[in-house]
This record gives sequence, C-alpha cells and structure tokens, in this order.
Amino acid sequence: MLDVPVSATAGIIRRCEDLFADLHFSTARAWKAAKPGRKVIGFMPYYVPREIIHAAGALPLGILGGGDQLEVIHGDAYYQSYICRIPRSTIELGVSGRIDFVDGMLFPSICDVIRNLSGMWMLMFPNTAARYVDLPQNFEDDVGGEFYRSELNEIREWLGRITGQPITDDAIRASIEVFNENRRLVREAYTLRTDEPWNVPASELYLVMRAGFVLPVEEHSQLIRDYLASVRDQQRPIKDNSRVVVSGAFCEQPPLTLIKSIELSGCYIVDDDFLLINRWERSDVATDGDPLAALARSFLHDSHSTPPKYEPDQAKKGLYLVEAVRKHRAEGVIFAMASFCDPALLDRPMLQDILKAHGVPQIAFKFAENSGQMQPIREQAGTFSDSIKLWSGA
Amino acid sequence: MRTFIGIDLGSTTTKAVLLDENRDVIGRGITNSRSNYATAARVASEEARIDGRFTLFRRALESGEANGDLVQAFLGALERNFRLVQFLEQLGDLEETCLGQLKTERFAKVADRMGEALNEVFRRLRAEAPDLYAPGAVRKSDFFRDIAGSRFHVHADAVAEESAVPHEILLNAYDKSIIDVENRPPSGDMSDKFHRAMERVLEIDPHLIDGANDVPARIENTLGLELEETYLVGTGYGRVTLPFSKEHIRSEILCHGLGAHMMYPKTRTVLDIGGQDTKGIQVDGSGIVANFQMNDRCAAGCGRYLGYIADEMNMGLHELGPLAMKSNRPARINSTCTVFAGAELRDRLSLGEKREDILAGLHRAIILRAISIISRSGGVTDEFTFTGGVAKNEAAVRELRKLIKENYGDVTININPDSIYTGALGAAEFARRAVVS
Amino acid sequence: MTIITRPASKPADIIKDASMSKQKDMMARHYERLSDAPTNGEKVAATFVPGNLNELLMCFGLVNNLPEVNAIQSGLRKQSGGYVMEAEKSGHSEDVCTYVKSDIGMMSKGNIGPNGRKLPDPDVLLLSYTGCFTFMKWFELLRQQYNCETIMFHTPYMADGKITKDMIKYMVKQLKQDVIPKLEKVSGVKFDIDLLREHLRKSAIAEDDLVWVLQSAKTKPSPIDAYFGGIYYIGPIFGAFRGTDDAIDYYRFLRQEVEERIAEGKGPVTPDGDMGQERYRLVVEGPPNYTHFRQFWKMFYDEGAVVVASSYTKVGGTYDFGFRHDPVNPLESLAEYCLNVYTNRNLPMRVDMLENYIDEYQADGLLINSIKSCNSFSAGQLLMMREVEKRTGKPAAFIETDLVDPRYFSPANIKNRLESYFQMIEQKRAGLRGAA
Amino acid sequence: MPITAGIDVGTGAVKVAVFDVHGGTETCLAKRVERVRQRDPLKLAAQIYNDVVKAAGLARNDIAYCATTGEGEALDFHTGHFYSMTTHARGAIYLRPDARAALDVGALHGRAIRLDERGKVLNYKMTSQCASGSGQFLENIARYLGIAQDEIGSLSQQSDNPEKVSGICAVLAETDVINMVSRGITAPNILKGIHESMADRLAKLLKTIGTVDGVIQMTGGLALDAGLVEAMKEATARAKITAPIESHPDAIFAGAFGAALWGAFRHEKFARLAEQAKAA
Ligand SMILES: Nc1ncnc2c1ncn2[C@@H]1O[C@H](COP(=O)(O)OP(=O)(O)O)[C@@H](O)[C@H]1O
Ligand SMILES: Nc1ncnc2c1ncn2[C@@H]1O[C@H](COP(=O)(O)OP(=O)(O)O)[C@@H](O)[C@H]1O
Ligand code: SF4
Ligand code: SF4
Ligand code: SF4
Repeated sequence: MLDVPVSATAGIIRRCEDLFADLHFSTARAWKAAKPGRKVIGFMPYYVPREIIHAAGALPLGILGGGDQLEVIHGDAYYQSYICRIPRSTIELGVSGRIDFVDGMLFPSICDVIRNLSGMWMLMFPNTAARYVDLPQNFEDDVGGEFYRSELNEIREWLGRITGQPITDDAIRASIEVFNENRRLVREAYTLRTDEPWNVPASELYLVMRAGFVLPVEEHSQLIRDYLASVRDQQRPIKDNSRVVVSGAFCEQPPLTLIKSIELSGCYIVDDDFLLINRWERSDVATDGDPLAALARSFLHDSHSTPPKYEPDQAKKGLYLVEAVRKHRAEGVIFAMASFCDPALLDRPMLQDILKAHGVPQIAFKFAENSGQMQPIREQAGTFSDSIKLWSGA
Repeated sequence: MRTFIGIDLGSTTTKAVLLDENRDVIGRGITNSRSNYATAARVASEEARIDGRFTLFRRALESGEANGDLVQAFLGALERNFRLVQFLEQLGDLEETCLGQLKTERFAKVADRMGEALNEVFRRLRAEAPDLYAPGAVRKSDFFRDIAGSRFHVHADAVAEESAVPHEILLNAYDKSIIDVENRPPSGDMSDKFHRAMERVLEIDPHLIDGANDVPARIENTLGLELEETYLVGTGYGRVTLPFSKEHIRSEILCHGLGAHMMYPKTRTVLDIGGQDTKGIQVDGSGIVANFQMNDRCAAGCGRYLGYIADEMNMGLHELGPLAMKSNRPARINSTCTVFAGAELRDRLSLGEKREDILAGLHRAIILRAISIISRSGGVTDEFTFTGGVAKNEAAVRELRKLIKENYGDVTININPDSIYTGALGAAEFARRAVVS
Repeated sequence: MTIITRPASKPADIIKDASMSKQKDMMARHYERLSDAPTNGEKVAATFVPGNLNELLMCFGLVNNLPEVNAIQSGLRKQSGGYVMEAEKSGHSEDVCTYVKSDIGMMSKGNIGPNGRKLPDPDVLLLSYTGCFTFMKWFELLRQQYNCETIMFHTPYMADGKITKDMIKYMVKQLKQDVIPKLEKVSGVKFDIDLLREHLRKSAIAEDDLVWVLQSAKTKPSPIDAYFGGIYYIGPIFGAFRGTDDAIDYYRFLRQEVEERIAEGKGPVTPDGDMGQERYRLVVEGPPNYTHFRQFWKMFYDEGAVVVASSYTKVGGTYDFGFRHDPVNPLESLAEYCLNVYTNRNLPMRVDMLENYIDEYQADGLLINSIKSCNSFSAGQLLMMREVEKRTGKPAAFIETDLVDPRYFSPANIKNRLESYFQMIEQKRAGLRGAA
Repeated sequence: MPITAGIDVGTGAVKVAVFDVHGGTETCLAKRVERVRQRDPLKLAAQIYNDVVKAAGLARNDIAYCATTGEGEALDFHTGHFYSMTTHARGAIYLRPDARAALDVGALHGRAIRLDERGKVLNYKMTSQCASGSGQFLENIARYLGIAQDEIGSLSQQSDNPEKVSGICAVLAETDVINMVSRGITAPNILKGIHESMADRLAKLLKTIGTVDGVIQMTGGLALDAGLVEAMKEATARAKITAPIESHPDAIFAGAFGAALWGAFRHEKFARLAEQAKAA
C-alpha cells in the first residue's frame, strides 16, 4: 500500500496501465482458469463481432501487437523489413507462448498482412482454431448483408464447435444489449473529452479504452463508469493547447509515449481512431428480430468509416474526417499512420485532399509500435501547435 | 614449400590465411579494408606470410637448442620489434607525406609554423614508439591508421596549444595524408626488416638467447625458405572487385560454413557478424551449407554500428565491450540505424542514462537482430559457432549466450580467438582442394 | 590469372523466338486500339489482371486497359522509377505498393502508353478482384482522378481453402445486381449471356494450351523458363485477349513451338539465344523485377539456372489445378475464376502448391523473390519458405527486389545471394554424390 | 522594445543570438555558433548564452524573453520554447523577407517548410528516420577523404563528372564511396555525387510541400556548404521547381534568430494582454 493518498483517477489509470503492460495477459488467464471449460477467443484489429463470442460464453481478447516493451526475437524471422510491426510482434506473442491459453483466433479482413497471418496461424499453431473474418465490401442488404450474415453464421458455428454448445439467438440478443451499454459509455467518455480535454487526457482515455480489450465487457463498462465519475469529480488546469484530431486507421497501435508526446507538444487530442472497435457502431444495435441480421445491418449502415472499408459513394469519400473536425471543434488533424501500412497510407492522400478542400490544417507522420525516438514527432506536433497558437486570434 | 592462401575481403577488414598441404594453418594476416582492395589483399597476404614466418621460426627453434620458455620470449621480442620497425617505417612515410602537403596552396600561409609543429609532433611520435611496442603495452588497434591516428591526435592537440597553430589544420594535414600512406603497397624487403628486428632484440637484451647459440642460424635458415603461393581463393564482400578470375572466387557463405566446420567439425549453426552484414548459416556434417540468411539492405545492427559508437564516444573498438559489461540494467534500444546510433546515444546521455547501460542496450540490440536472422535461417542446432569481428566483443558474446540459452537451451557455443579469420580459412581450404584433392 | 573487368554494358541484340514476336505484335495492336478508342468511339474499362473479367467486358464492347500492365511496361522501359518519384512527390508514401505509384506518376506525366501515345481516360473502373487490398485503394484513387463510374466486385478470400456456395452466391448476386447493370449503363449495350458463353468457350481452349506449355517444363531439360519466359506466355491470357480467337491462335502456335524445342532437346530461349546446359531447376515464388528484367534473368541463365514452375504465372488464374472457364455456368464460372486467383488462396494452399511444384517438376529448390511492394504476396513468404524446405528437404533461398521501383534492385546483393545459393546446391549435390 | 535572445541547441552545433526589436526594426546585437563535439550541449548552450549576452554589452536580466528551440527545451532558464520548424520559418523571413519556403539542412535531418509572409508554417516535409544522405554522412566521408569542412564546397564545385552514389543506406553508401576511391574517382566528383544525391532528396521534399511563390531560403549548417547550395540549384531546376533558392552567410543562425524574434512577438502580446488586464 502506498502511504500517499492517491486520487481515484490515478488508481484507475494505474490499473489500466498494468493491464496494458501485461504481455502475458494474466487477467484473461485468470478469467479462464476461474471456471472450467471457459474459452478465450483472440481477435486482431480492426473489427470482429464480439457479441457472438460473448454469447458463446467466451472472452473476446483483443490482440493488438506487442507494443514497445516486447522484445521481438523470432517475429522478425517471419517478416521482411518492409512489413509493418504488428504481425511480427503478434507472432512473437504466439511463439513465446504468451497467448498459448487462447482457444481460437479471429483475423478480420483489414489488409493483406493480417489476411495472410490467418494462414500463417493455421500452419504455425495447428492446435489453435484460426479463422479469417471476411467483411463485406458491398453495402446492399440483400447482397453484402446477406453474405455477411452467412459469414456471421459460420463464425457462430465455429464458436459453437469450440465451446461445444450451439449459440442461441437469444444469447446473441442479450450480448448485443450488454455491448450496447458499453458503447453508450464509450461514447459518453469521448464526448466528455471533447468538452473538457484537459480533464480527459488522450493518454488516459486510451488506457481506459484499451482495458476493454482484455477485460470482460461488463467489467469494462464499470471501469468506464468509475473513470467518468472520478474525472467529473476533479478539475485539472486548462492549458493553452490547440485542439487536434488524430487519424491513423489504427491497427498497429502507437506507443503510449507517442500519444503523450503529441499532448506534451501542445495539443489536445479531441478525437482519434486508435481503437475504433469500441465505438464501431455509431448507435445501438437492434435487439429484436434476427440478431445476426441486426449486426450485419449495423455493420453496413451504421459503422465508422476507415480505410480498409470501401466507400461506394465518391462524394462521401473522407467526409467523415471533416465531420469529426467539426463535431469535436478541432483546429487541425494529425495523421499518424503505421509505417508500411498500405491501406492507411494509400488512403492518406485522399483524406488530405478533402481536408485541404475544407481548409482544415493538417500534418502527417508515420510511426511503428516500437518507435523509440519521439523527437521528430514532438518537433512536428510542436510546430503544428505553435502555428495554431501563434496565430490564434490573429 | 607449397602454400594455399585464402583472402576474405571484408567491408571493414581484410583477412588472409595461409595453409600448408597438410591443412595446417601457417599464418594469418589482417588489415583494414581501405579504398584500394587490391592493396588490402596484398597487405593481408603479406601479413599472413609474416605470421607464417613466425610459425616456421617456432618450428625451427623448437627442434633446436632453445627450450620452450626461451622460444616464447625470444619470438615475442622478435615480433614486437618487427612491428616497431614496420611502424617506424610507415611513420616516416607519413611524416614525409604530411610535410609534402605544406607545399599545397591550402597550407601555404602557415607552412613555416606548421612545418615546425609537424616536426615536433612526429618527433614525439617516434620517441614514444618503442613504448607502444613494449612488452604488455595495449594498443588501440593493430592497424597503422588507428594507432598513428589516435596518437597523432593526442600530440597534435598539445603541440597546437604550445605553438599557436590551429589544431584543426594539423589534423587536416594528417587526414589528407593517411589515405595515400595506407594505400601505398608495403615497401622494402621483408627479410631486411626481420634482420633489423633481430638486431634490435639482441641489442636490447643480448642475454635472451644465452644457451641457445643456434638461434640466429636457424632464423636465417628459415628466412631462406621460399613460401610458394600455389593457389589462391578470394571471398568476402569485395571479392567481385578482386582482380581474380571466377574460379578463384567463392561465395563468403560457403567459405564461412567450411571455415567454421574446420575449426569445429561438429558445428551445425554458424553466425557471422561482420562490418555491414550478418549471416546465419546452417551447415551439415561435412561443412556443406544447407541454408543461409543475411540481413537485408539495411546495415543496421552490424559491426560498423559499433564502429560509429566507438567514434562517437571517442573510444577504441575493443574498449566498448568491457564498458558495456559493467552494466546490469541494459537500456532498451529500438532503433539500430547505424548512423542514428550517435544521435540516439547523445539523446539518451542527455536524459541521464548511464553510458554503460546504453552501450549494453546497443549490444543487445545487435544480438537481437542477429538472433532473428538465425531464426530465419532455421534456428540453432548444436553446436553453434560465432564468427566475425564482433565475436571479439565480450559484451556481444554475453548477450548472445544469454539469448541462445533462453531460446534454444543448452547448446555448445564455440568462439574461437581467430574467429575473424573463419571466412579466409574456408577460402584457403577451397584453394587447397583445388590443387590437392 | 585473368583480370575480371566490369561487364561491358553494350546492349546486345535481343534474341526472340517467333511466339514472342507474335505476342509483342498482339500487345502492340492492343495498345493502338486503346489509343484509338476515343476516335473510334470505343469505350474503355480499366481493370486488374487478377480477376480480370475480359469475357464480360467484351460482351459490352469495352476495351480492357490494365493499369498493372502499364506499370510493368513502364518498368521494362525504365520509366517507372521517375513515375514512382513523381507520385511520392505528390504526397504518396514511400512505403506503399509501387505499382500504384508508377500508375499515378504516369497519369500525372500525361499518361503516355508504351506506344508513345496517350492512353485514354477510362469510362468505367471495374474493381474486379479484391484479393489485394491495394487494388481497392488504387481504384479509389483512380476514381478521384477520372470521376467515372466505379464498380466494386468483392471477392471473398479462400481462407479455409474452399469455395463455399455462399461465396459464389454473393459474387453472382453482385454480378447480376450491380456489375452487369452498371456496365450496361456505361456501354449502352444490353447484356447477352450467350455471347458471354461463347467467349468463355474460347477462353477454355486457350487455357488448355497454356497449361500444356507451362507443364512442358516437367521435361528435362526444360524447353521453357516458366518465370522469365512464362511472363511472356501469360501476357495474352491474363490481359486483354482471353476469350478471343487471337488467344487461341497464339497458344496453339506457342505449343507447337515448344513441342519442337522438346523434340530437339533444347532448353529455353533467353535474350542471348538458346540457354546453355541446364544446371539448376528452380521453383520461384513471387513476382519478378521489371526494372532490371534482363539483368535479373541473366543472373540465372548465365549460371544455367532455369525456372521450371512459378507462382507468379498463376496471378491471373490457377489453371493448372483444373479450373477452366465454363460456358455452361457462365456467371458462377467467373466468380470461381476470381476466387481461384493465386493470391486469393490461403497460405496453406500456397505452400501445398509450391511443394507440389518442387516434386512434380523435379526442382532443386525454391527461390523466393520477395517484392517490397506487395504485401499480398510477401507477407508470410518466410514461413512458406521454411515449410516448403521442411517438407521437400530441398534448399530454399530468399532475395528481395521490387516490381517497378529500381531503387530496390541492388545487383551486387542479389548476385551474391544467387551465387551462394547455386554454389550451395552444387556443393550439396557433390556431397550426395560423395556419400553415395 | 524588448531585448530578446534565441538559443538553438542542435545535434551538431549550438547557436545563440541576442536581438533588439523595436518599432519595425530588428537588430541582432550579438551571435555565436559553436560545434558541440562530444560536449554536453546544454552546458555548452548555457555558457555560450552568457558569453553572447556579455558580448552584446548586457546582463542576463536585461533579456526580456529568452526563447529556446531545437533541443533547448530542457534549459531551465528559458522563457518559452518554439519548435524548430517554427523558428526556422521565422529566421528565413528575417534573412530574406521574400522567402516563402525554408530548406533547413542540419546534421541529421532535412526539412522543407513552406511559410507565409509572416513566417507562419503552412506545410512541411522532413526526411525519414533513415540517415542516408544526412549531413553527418557527408561529414564522415569528407573526413575519410581528408577534406576539411570548409573545403568541401569549393572542391565539389570543381567536379567535372560527378559520380552517382546509389546506396539507399548510408552505411552501404560509405562502402560505395570507398570503392570509388579505388576506382580512381576524384574527390571533387565524389563530393559532388553525394551533394547531388542529397540535393535530389531535398528537392523531393520541396516538391512535396507544394508551389512556392517566393524565394526558397536555405537555413541550417549545411546551407554554408557552397557545393550543396550549387547542387541544390541544379536539383531544383531538374525537378522543375521555379522558385529561386538562396543561401545566406548567417543561415546557420536561422533557428536562433527565429526564436529570438518569436520571443519578441510573444513578449509584446503578453505585454498587451497585461495592459488590457490592467485597464479592465
Ligand atoms: N577487437 C574488437 N573488439 C570488438 N569488435 C571488433 C574488434 N575487432 C573488430 N570488431 C568488429 O568487427 C567488425 C568487423 O568484422 P569483420 O568480420 O572483419 O567484418 P567484415 O568482414 O565485414 O570486414 C568491425 O566492424 C567491428 O565492429
Ligand atoms: N562552413 C560549413 N560548411 C559546410 N558545412 C557546415 C559548415 N558549418 C557547419 N556545417 C555543417 O552543419 C551541420 C550543423 O548544422 P546545424 O544546422 O547547426 O545542425 P543541427 O541543428 O542539427 O546541429 C554540421 O553537420 C556541419 O557539418
Ligand atoms: S498496420 Fe496496416 S498493414 Fe499492418 S497489419 Fe495493420 S492494417 Fe495491415
Ligand atoms: S500489393 Fe501486390 S497485388 Fe496488390 S497491387 Fe501491389 S503489387 Fe499488385
Ligand atoms: S536505417 Fe540506417 S542502417 Fe538502415 S538503411 Fe538507413 S542509414 Fe542504413
């Protein structure tokens, strides 16, 4: 026990930090050990239907690479230098036995790298069930929707085989409700940050959201409630910072020091897409009718835009970002994309064009999950906030 | 006698090995790979022949009147004095070249004062030379460029202060001269240098060979023995620029595999970390390469990296390891870009991290990369041999042992003091096989 | 001792066989047709090689323009380096696929085709295959440039190694409800399924001959190089000629030519004439490098290395495993074709294929040419290499280049690895002989 | 009418300048640059700052605003910190009022910065994390060739047939260069080759930031390298960049100047605010 009094927020954040730093996933291991027969299903970015995993009584566990604290020894043996970091650190987690308790792995359709990783998993870890989650690029209910529903159904059967029990519609509907509650809280937290960024630093909010990848959803919802309450309870000094949106189509995660560096160099991050899955659906998913169809509908019509998702309507391409700037009253956008991330980096010029067309200031740089040198990042973010600051009201 | 020579033209050093018909190593020679590869190859093989002479001296003396200790002491003294003679000769060349620079326009204005200063610097260099080669003395490296360079710095600093000549300009004169000097092929008659060295030895300590009167004659005899260059094989990074035809060239991978097999016939996995590449090689029971992997186009994490760090810290290469060994909390270093290494070092020093911790972290980073290359080539199979220049670095070796143990369990790890010659050794054997098979 | 000097870089005359000249003619004719399209009132569809729906496009009288092939042509003509730089200057990342950047750079430099004439703007963009995510972004970028009708035809991934009914249903539905109506709208031509059947029938004939030619490499010595030469062979069928009489003619002709070579016991034709003695038989995985194509190929044939099978010649369809376009089930067959494209197969399938090639073609080993641009190919290749090595016991080697970015072709480096690899195979053989 | 100071702590050198800003005039009272050379840059900066203040005939508490830039944020006595691109932009405007872009070439990084007439950064592009083609690389090679820093420029300008440096990696390029010496390529041609490859990279940066309708002002230490400046002119011409590119004898001070001038700007703004507060 520490003898200095710790504020409630600091306590919550410390817990999140511990969860974040724990590359052995002890909480998830403990959860699994607590009851015989429990299953853990790992998933990679950017989106999987966690509701079905939950409905199967299993724990959806987000695997987001190894961050900057994992020493990658074998992972590099599987990837050339011009491929992003996240698959190699994920392989490292696998080879080193850190995720040996995971019963199944889901690899969503985000890019060629994760797609191929699904096959690598099958070859390397034949004892773990591995499955690719194909996501539709056609957004008509009776075409893409129908296909996606069949895909969801296959996932449901796959999970059923892992747990040994079929998953009922009712169970899925109940899980959707649990996740709806979580999404509401997540939205609330983001809104609070937009209103009072000095009270909700991005590096904190990130940790709180990141905890949702390893905790059971009910526990995570409670964590957010606690965090919101403690934050509302305290008032931190307001700084002369500029307001920015950080956009990176995050699959590979930025090192925490990167988020902190951006903040330290004079920026309030008022919106970001670090962890989109937490608020993938913009509103509640329907809890009546065919639950798989409901999930499919939300995916098609009510989900965030992100580079791996095709935009059928050219007129809408990239508008979501302009929208985010407006909604969060941001003064500029910082693009931070993972090095060698083709989907994000190929999308970037198009996003930049649309921001330019709307007169939104922007800068762009790249990172890797293990970037050690933050100096160039501070430099760029700092110059950006300098220029916003020096000229504000001028 | 017939000899077979293998030359490994590396990116930083050029190594030569001289083999006799019985597959015994007669001599080894090394020099820095300079701008002239042909010269480097010549110097290295010359050095190998010099070393070969010492082997032959030993053989000749051991069968004579002198006892083991005496042979040891005598040959030690002979070698030191031989090196000193060599050093002084090159120093003379350097002095002449430096003074020659004064005629150029650049130095014209200060030529007089500078001439005096240079004379003084070289006087001091010559005066301390015997100390450099005294028994037990430690030198920054064995290459003229490094020894002369570092001592020149020291003396130029002092002399500049005393004689009010800018320090920079003295260094510049040295920088301008050294390339020429080291690219001049070795001059003078080798036997003559041996004779001079002999004279020095006997002058300093005539009693050294008391009781073994046959020594001078035996040495003389051996010097008369011709070392015929029967066949030569070149390998290494610079092999394509060697003036050899195709049948005299082998890939360095095969040479390293074979060389490691010759040193340790049971070896199955070989790691070689050289100046700008790192190789993981798997060999079978007869030294045939079964698989290999190399670093890609980025030279991050190779030996040259340590060179930059040493320059940055103003230390000798061989001092890095010992300093890093002092650390028990290596820093975590992610970027191993060789060129940024200096910047990262400064960055971290300014954040208050300790030098040894940073250094230890840098060594670990190099080895981590190497381990992943081995992993790529198929992992580690008993026995494991570590070769190349970096194998001389104890901190790198410590990390390697740790990581091999953690990842592959108890594996025999071979590190030979002559590991830097592995590639040249393999090449020499290929040369031998081309003739004697 | 002979002194080796730098290789004289005097460009010798390239030696071509008749089929290659024929192929070049076809390509040249196609580019002329493209350039003339605006004046002739023909409409142009831009689409990709993998999942190329040429038969369908022909039903609407659309001329097929393939940005990938344009990028290859730019690579061969040493223009791509400049184009890539151009694209990077305009804000594209250094990290991403250089195919895209070469295309974008070429557009910003006036879109001049290999025939020296301007290529027409497309009237429709048909994104007919999504086995590579880059394609999707590529077409979003093109759409931004051309502002024309853009059709997304989503191909599910063969993640479990099988094609399900739902996949086919999804794809056929996309064809019926989205692709065909939009093509009708753009072209003003009504869709005629019988015309499609006729084209598919022709495709299958040419496909038979292509497969025969590729499999001729099982002969020793191999009469063809299935990678460097193979690239010429697949040109017509992966491009704008599948489903035409031209393609049938070409492949029949090619087959005869190869039959003759086998009868004469000849090896492949190289740019320097007939190849010398066959010393190494290789299977190659990954695309080639186009910016230094001849220099690259030379590193092989100079050493007597011939490629007997390659995965790259399957990027536009894996016909050698039995798939043929089928006039009986036209739409289903198009869907199945797209699903079967090499990079749409999961990794275990790709490993099986390579293993199979090494056995069936009696190869000495696997060489992977890993392409910096292409995650679709490259991500996972190191594991594939290990697996194939483990299963076949044959040595494998790994080199890295790029398709069209000359900066990533480092001759000394590649030559070093290739030489080491060949010497290693040689040594192994000698070892085996010694042991026997 | 404040007296302000700018301290630019770089990886290669520390630069300090003291300014007197009043009315529309900006006068540099004293300035100094010192190579870091394995010393502690912060201690060095503090010491040079003292010297420069003294040289200007002032005492430390005469300085109304002490602005840092570069790595100077860690100096405890600074009033405020501005990031390098902000200060180089302002410095460029000071050196040349018609500058609309700054090309800052320092020891490790190159940056192209587009700015408006007030020195506001509109857009920028930096070299990547890879050190190929950096000033440090040039320095190492020159050292190897036995060439002093101030000789590089004129030698490079004597080149008649520059040799292309191909390697993407600085380490491998180094071997390239050593090979060149062995092939008998002259020092001017080697240096020019390096300058050209650097210049092409930098031109690429310039191209990325968009059209500049004014002068491109080179700043940073390497702007003093006449060979690079010349190569830059050629490279911009090759890249069809129409804006003229210029250097300045004080180019290395751009960061320090910019910091001092922004300091004055902030100081006046604060003063105004304080006044308003008093009035209210
Ligand atoms: N005494 C030493 N202590 C530590 N490292 C050394 C020592 N000697 C050489 N090295 C390292 O070895 C490298 C050269 O290794 P080498 O195998 O000769 O490479 P190459 O064949 O590429 O020239 C140098 O870059 C240096 O880092
Ligand atoms: N007169 C000169 N000629 C050529 N280069 C110079 C000259 N003076 C300084 N430099 C170069 O400028 C660099 C330092 O530039 P600077 O802008 O101060 O960089 P940083 O801010 O990174 O320290 C050094 O690498 C040095 O090589
Ligand atoms: S970071 Fe980008 S390229 Fe890498 S796995 Fe994620 S989405 Fe794919
Ligand atoms: S990533 Fe590969 S398959 Fe995709 S466009 Fe580029 S080269 Fe082609
Ligand atoms: S990162 Fe460093 S070591 Fe690697 S290629 Fe670039 S300069 Fe070379």
